[in-house]
Amino acid sequence: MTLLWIPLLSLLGSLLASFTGKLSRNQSAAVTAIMPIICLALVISMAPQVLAGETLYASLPWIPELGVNLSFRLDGLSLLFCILILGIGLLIILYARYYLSANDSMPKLYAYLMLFMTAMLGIVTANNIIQMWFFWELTSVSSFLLISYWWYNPEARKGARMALAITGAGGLALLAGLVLLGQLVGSYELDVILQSGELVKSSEWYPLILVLVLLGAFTKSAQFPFHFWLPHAMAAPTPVSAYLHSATMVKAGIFLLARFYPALAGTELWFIIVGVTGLTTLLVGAYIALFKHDLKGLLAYSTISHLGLITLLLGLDTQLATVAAIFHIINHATFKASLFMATGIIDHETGTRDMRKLNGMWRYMPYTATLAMVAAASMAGVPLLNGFLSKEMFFAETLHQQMLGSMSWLIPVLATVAGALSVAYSARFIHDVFFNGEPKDLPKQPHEAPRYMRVPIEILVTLCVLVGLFPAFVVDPLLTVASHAVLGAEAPDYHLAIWHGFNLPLLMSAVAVAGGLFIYSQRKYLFQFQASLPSVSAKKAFDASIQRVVVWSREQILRIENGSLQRYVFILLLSTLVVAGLPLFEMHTLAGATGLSEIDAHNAIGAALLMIGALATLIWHRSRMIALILVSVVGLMTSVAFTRFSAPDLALTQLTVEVVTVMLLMLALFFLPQRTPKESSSLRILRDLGVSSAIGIVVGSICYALLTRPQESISQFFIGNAKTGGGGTNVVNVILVDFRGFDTLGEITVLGIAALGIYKLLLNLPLFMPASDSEGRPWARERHPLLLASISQSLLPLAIMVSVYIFLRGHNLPGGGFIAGLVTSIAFILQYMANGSNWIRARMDINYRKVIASGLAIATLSGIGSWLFGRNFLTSWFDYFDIPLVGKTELASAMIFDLGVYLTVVGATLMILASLGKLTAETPKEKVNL
Amino acid sequence: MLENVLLMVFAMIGVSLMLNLWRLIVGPSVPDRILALDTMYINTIALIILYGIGMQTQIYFEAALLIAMLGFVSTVAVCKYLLRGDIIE
Amino acid sequence: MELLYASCVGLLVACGIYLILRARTFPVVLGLTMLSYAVNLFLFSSGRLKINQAPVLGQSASYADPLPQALVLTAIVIGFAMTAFVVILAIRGRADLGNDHVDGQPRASRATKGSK
Amino acid sequence: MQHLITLPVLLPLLAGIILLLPPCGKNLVLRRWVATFMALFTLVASTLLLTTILGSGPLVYAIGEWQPPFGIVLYADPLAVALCILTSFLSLVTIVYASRGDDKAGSFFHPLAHFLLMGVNGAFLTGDLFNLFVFFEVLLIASYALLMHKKDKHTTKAALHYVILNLVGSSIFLIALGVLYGVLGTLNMADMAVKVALLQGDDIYLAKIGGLLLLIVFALKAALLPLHLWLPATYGRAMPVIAAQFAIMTKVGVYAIMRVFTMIFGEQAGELSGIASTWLWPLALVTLVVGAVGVLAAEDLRRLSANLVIVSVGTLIAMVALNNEQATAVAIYYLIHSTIACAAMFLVADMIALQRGKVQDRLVNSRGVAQPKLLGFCFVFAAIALAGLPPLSGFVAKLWLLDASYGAQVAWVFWPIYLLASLATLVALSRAGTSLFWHDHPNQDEQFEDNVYAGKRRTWALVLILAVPLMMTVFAAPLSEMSNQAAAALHNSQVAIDTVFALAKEQ
Amino acid sequence: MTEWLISALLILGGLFILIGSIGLVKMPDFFMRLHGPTKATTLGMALLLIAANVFFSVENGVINIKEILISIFLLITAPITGYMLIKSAIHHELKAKDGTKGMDNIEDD
Amino acid sequence: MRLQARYKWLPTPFRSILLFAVWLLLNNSVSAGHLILGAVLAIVIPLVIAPFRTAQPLILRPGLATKQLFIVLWDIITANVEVAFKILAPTKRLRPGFIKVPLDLEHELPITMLASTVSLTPGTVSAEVYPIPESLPKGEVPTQRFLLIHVLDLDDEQALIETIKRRYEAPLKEIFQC
Ligand code: NA
Ligand code: NA
Repeated sequence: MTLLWIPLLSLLGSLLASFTGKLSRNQSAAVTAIMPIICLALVISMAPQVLAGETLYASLPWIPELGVNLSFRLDGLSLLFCILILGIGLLIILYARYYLSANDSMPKLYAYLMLFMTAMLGIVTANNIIQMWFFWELTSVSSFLLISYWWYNPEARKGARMALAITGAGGLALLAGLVLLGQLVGSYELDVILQSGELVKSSEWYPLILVLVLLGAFTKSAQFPFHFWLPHAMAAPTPVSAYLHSATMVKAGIFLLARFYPALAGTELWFIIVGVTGLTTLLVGAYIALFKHDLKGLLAYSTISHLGLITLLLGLDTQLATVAAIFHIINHATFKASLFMATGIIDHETGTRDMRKLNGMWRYMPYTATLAMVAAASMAGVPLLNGFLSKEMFFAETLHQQMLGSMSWLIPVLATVAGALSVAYSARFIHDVFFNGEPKDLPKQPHEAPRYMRVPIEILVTLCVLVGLFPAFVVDPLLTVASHAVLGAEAPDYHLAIWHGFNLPLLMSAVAVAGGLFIYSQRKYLFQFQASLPSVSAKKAFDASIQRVVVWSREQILRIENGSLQRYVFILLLSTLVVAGLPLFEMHTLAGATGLSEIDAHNAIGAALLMIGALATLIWHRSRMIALILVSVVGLMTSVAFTRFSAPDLALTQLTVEVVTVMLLMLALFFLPQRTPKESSSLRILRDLGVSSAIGIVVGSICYALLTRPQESISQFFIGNAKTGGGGTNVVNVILVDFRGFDTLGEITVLGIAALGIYKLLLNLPLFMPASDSEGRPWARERHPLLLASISQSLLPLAIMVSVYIFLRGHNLPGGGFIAGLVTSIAFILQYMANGSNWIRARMDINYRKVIASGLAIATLSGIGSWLFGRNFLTSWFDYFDIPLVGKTELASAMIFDLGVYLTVVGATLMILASLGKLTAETPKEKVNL
Repeated sequence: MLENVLLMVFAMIGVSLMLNLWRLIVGPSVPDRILALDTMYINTIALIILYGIGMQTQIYFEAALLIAMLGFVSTVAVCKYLLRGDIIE
Repeated sequence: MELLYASCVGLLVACGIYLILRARTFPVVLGLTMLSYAVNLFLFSSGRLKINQAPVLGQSASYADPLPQALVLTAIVIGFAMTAFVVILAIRGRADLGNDHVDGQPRASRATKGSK
Repeated sequence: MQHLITLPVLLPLLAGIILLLPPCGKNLVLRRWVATFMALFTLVASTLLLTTILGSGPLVYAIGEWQPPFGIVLYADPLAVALCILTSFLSLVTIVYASRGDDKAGSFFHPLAHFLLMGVNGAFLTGDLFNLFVFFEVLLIASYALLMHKKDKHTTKAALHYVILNLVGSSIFLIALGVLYGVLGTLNMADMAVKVALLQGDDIYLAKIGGLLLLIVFALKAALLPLHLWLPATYGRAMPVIAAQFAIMTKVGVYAIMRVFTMIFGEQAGELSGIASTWLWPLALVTLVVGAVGVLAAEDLRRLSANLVIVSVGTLIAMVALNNEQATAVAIYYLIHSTIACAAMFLVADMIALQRGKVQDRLVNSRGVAQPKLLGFCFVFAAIALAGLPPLSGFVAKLWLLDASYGAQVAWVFWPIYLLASLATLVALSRAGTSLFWHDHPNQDEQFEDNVYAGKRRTWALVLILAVPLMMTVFAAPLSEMSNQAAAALHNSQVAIDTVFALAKEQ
Repeated sequence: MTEWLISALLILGGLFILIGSIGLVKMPDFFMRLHGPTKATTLGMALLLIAANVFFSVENGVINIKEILISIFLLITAPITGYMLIKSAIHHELKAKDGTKGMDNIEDD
Repeated sequence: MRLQARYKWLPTPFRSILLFAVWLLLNNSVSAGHLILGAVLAIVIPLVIAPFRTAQPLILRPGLATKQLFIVLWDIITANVEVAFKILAPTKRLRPGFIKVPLDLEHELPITMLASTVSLTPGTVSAEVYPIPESLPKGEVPTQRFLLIHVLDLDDEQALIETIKRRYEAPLKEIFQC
């Protein structure tokens, strides 16, 4: 289980680093280094077993439902990468200590760096592909943070965003590929997948899986045509670039190719895609690198090119090529990291990375120059250095394949060309920076870097040399196990040596070196030629395309969400029409089994009034007052319909609600224009008429279909139990306060909330108050007509009496708390109208909020009360008592509930009207209780 | 006999309601329409009472009572609106 | 009778919806009110039409389905609360937006504003 | 304990009442504490309820002891209760957050927040279709009032649209109820499930109309295309702390779709089984696309978050449309994740807007925020969760989504759309983050007013809500197991029917 | 006998209501239209309600005069309705029939 | 004239009696229970809403009030028959007009009762009470009030004024002792 500690400790390291803000820079670096050192020690402690051919495992269950576990493995490939990640990581920590200026936050960089390290360690040690993806995406996130470390630099922001977008997109493709792969194989465990190569490759899904996985790998390792994010990621601090673009981030893609080699490689498709991509990247990268004036730009494209080389190697159809690929991974990591760090020093000490300004640095920093030159020579593939070895293996392997059929000879030729270009840009790196005359306008006076800043480079360059000189001794064991891990047991025999005799690869090397030097010597013409080409800025193109997408999106969204309610409602109605209308056509007959009953005069008159009223409202709707009066007719007829069809309670409710609603509408109309302007085009009117009549027909048809059908319902239960179980004879009321009292509780809550909401809406509302009516007539002066004021006083007790009557009888006869509440409210509204709100307020200082809350409280507590008797919420209780003189009287808990309803209704209705009244009251400043 | 009488009276009320509606729609002034509506309220009470007699039930009495009360209130409200605009000052 | 009833419901729905599709708050509110009449009548009809069978025990031999009546009652109350809110919201809209268009500004003025 | 199931509804109701009465009515400090603790109690009660039913199976509670199908029952299965927990938690967080001062922007914030909670929890727990309507209205009216908490003309316009659309929606709901009751003669959902299977002849089509009308209503609430148009403005314009509460409301629509179309129109429904799927699938995909386009188009962080809500709805509905247990299980996990993440983003957006002054949360380069570390961390956390990147719950959800949809015939269109939408989210969020937090002038010393700082309460709220995505990754195993259990309970409508009617037999 | 009484009351009541409504339609100006509904209709209603009282008293075997409440109510409110209506008509300066006397009695409101 | 009732718990005795009667009417019952409940309500309700009452003269001559009630009822019937014929007859013959009746009454309730009576009886509708308070300087109390009446068929203006004052206003003065 030691294995588990590696990512965990690294993660801890990230946390640890983030807390070093108060420490000195040295301490901060030292504390940060603790965890990687421990990790490295752990890795090394496990290395002997791995080198002996074992694979170590550790696993914790995580989401077993999904087949996702925290599952780790350490095989040769993982070991190799762990060492690279941790080793170079430690050097970077040291280097960054000196690189960062006093203004830059150390803990932040270290924390991000360690987070990134965790992610990388996670990828390379994962034994579950989902877990691998988990860490894969974590590298995207943490590299985003690292690249944007200097966030106030727009280049850094854009570079980070671009990197995240490209690698993020690749990550999504990869996820799709991995899930497909996992589903195909039946497991997300790497072991299983690696052993199912045949199954995978023979599956019809294989091409898709391959393409998706490769998209992930290629975006991450900056393969053409996804390479363009990498140079822009150079806006990061150099330690970050050194780490991300030598040994880690970009190598993650390569690692992925190597990791899935047993499962995915070996097919023609693999070789075509991987090989051609690698080759293209190799050439394109090397070519562009030559023209970069920015040192880091040169290194960036060189990185792209070398990654292309490794990819091409992995794509070549020989096992030795794969070995070479792994070897080059190591070599590239070492020389590229040192070159980046050297560049960092130059940048740090001179203030620029522009090779047109940098000249003759040899004199100012000979030590750094030496180190850089050795590393650059390794990059160019100069013998005795590690770069030479792997490059020669590469040349050799290009000769042994038939990837392009009859055109296969092109590969070694192009490889040589790429080699030459690589020599050329390496030569430029050396000559143009360290020699080539005197520096021009350097921002700083150059001098040698601090001692310890050079140490990491020294170590790496030493490694370059050691590997170059004693490959078999230094890297052979590691390379062997790593190759085993990639190729399986049948890894080929090879031996690493400096000298293989005079052979074709050596010739290619020689040609490359000579050609490279020649190219460099003729650079003037090349630069001129390049300058004459139209320049394509990847960043601009990327930004522009993103911008184009955003602009397009905005256009589309504006087109869809045009802010027109009429459209929104129309869409809603149209959807309704479609879903409700289509099944109607499927019906055989609309009418059901019950026959029609005849139309009597009563119904005919009612219907005629209702329909004429409705149509008249429609026709006169632009004269709002008239429309309002006409709507009252419709409302009145609706309640008549309820009386007609045996629903007295409904009729009462409809009537009372109708009056209050009309009054509210009138209150509203006071603040609104009196006429609706004619705005709709006749086409719009036709459209609206069409859709509304269509819906009307559909709803009417459904209604007709229902009415003509026999019905079986649960209602017999209510009729049967209303008296015996609910203690009342008005079944509707018993349903409301008992059988379905819960609905009623919700309903009065709605009413209460509405009142609160309306209060909110009207608070401090600046209102436009017309001084005259729509025809310009000034308002009548008399506020409170004498007769009305007088009669309304007499009516008040009468109305209260009626509401008491309606309340008390509700349980047994039509009526109840709600209607009673509205009658009471209307009685008070009449007082408001007759005498004004100030008059009322002076006489009744009731806080309506409290009335509402008390009503709700009474209703709720009457329900909760049944808990005391061990019964369910809202269980009703009633009994009959013999009261002297009065006789047998029924008392029911439902009455208490109904009282709650009554109070809520009164409170809510009066709160609404009082809020409105308050708007225009003469003394608005006065504090009002509501 | 009562049945026929009811039908007859019923016809009268029906005609009245139609006349009310006619005045309501034709106007010409808003007070005219309000007057028509108010009359309509009252005629509706008649309709409901007749219905009650016809069905021999008093269960709709409260509906009639409320129409009487509420019709008054809403007529007053509309008049107040015409006079002052603001019905609750 | 059923056909007549259904026609009334259909007509109310149509009128209500037509008004809801208007551009000013007041007709929309009127439309909503009318639509809620229609919907209440519709919901009520799910218990079928019974004459003189009010579900009050002891008043007749058989009873209309009381459940839809209770449901409609609840719906009426809720509809009232909602209408009240939307009416006040319409006032608020006029005060905040300066006009009573449902979108806060009439189409014509929006066009001129867009061209600026 | 017998009444535990009522508490997620009754506690917020009581809280709302208490908060309106003395002594809370006039004492803001007291109101804050009471509101916070009542939300906490609701959360605890819901959690207890979940542990109970995970052990004993779904619970039924007959309100008023009227046996089903006659009375109203509360039905608690793992899905419903998990969502109650989610809602209560969200309320708790927003109440704590708002207690820093947002609650003073208008009246009645705390009671309304609790009424909203009551409505949502009621909608989750009820086993009765009409009662569902009632709770929908409770939550809607509370949301209307909350939406207008802060006075601003854009909010008013958004509210007008939102309210009017929903009023039409409520009418459609009632028509649907009328049709279903007219055909089935019952309102209890379990009983409806039984009756639906027995329908014959043309009645089937009537029931179908009823079902599809319900679908329209729920789709409107869920903001499924083309009925989503109200959402961006509404959520984008509401006060963010309220938008955060609203994050659950679209999910109520999704929940209702899940409940109704797997229970009533579930597998037992014969000809009517799965009537929604044919509509849901394409609409879900279009929703996903339009949501993603909206995410890219957003010009401020709140709009962006609002569009993320749409994306999440599209994703959820796609899972619902797959109509199998595994997909439902993902939907449940994803629902919780996306609600929390979107809500968190609204809160972060609020803080950013507050601290950036005039430009608010518009995605332009401007001055920095007062607390870059805190807000930056919160933003990154929320963004990672929303973009579905490790190590937060979005990653688990994304994986599981792909896993669950693998093998479905429609995966070949769902996968690319879903992944592209994820990419759009990622790109948009990274653009948003870089323009909100990073600007060209790092060392400007700016003066910030004291009240823009997060303070203890807001920080606590942010920490609380942002801990969830992390916890959901760490405890992905038990959560996925719970989701599976919940999905199984939802899909096995026979169990629900039996549970409900076992109660009838007892009495 | 009672049936005759009821029938007579009903027909008379109906007639008055009808006449009231005819007045509403027939009269030439608003002020004159007002007379029909405020008077004839009120009386018609009273007659109808008395008919109902008689009917239900006979029907139920107990004296029943609750319908008279409606009548009382109408008697109280009808004058106020008329007053409010005529006030608003004056406010709206509705034209009275040509030759209406005493127009100068009307003051500004 | 008296504005305050004798007992504080019964501020408006006549109104309480009316309420009591209304209760019995509503319930159509004279059972003990309803008598008690009605009595309680008839006392409690006026007490509860007492704040909404502005002081008005009380009825001090109940006998006369009853007599007057029947007179008015009779007038209503005759008036209605009369109006019915006028409606059915050709409208051209009608001679409408407005008249202004100077009032001796001062308090609102009696004025209201007079106006109501006038509205319910022969061809007249009360239109307005002049002067309106808003037309007077602030705080001033009107000395002389007028009742504006619309007459459907005006024959002799003075005679009509005379009839109204004699037949309706005088008894009201007597009843309220004002
Ligand atoms: Na140079
Ligand atoms: Na007012």
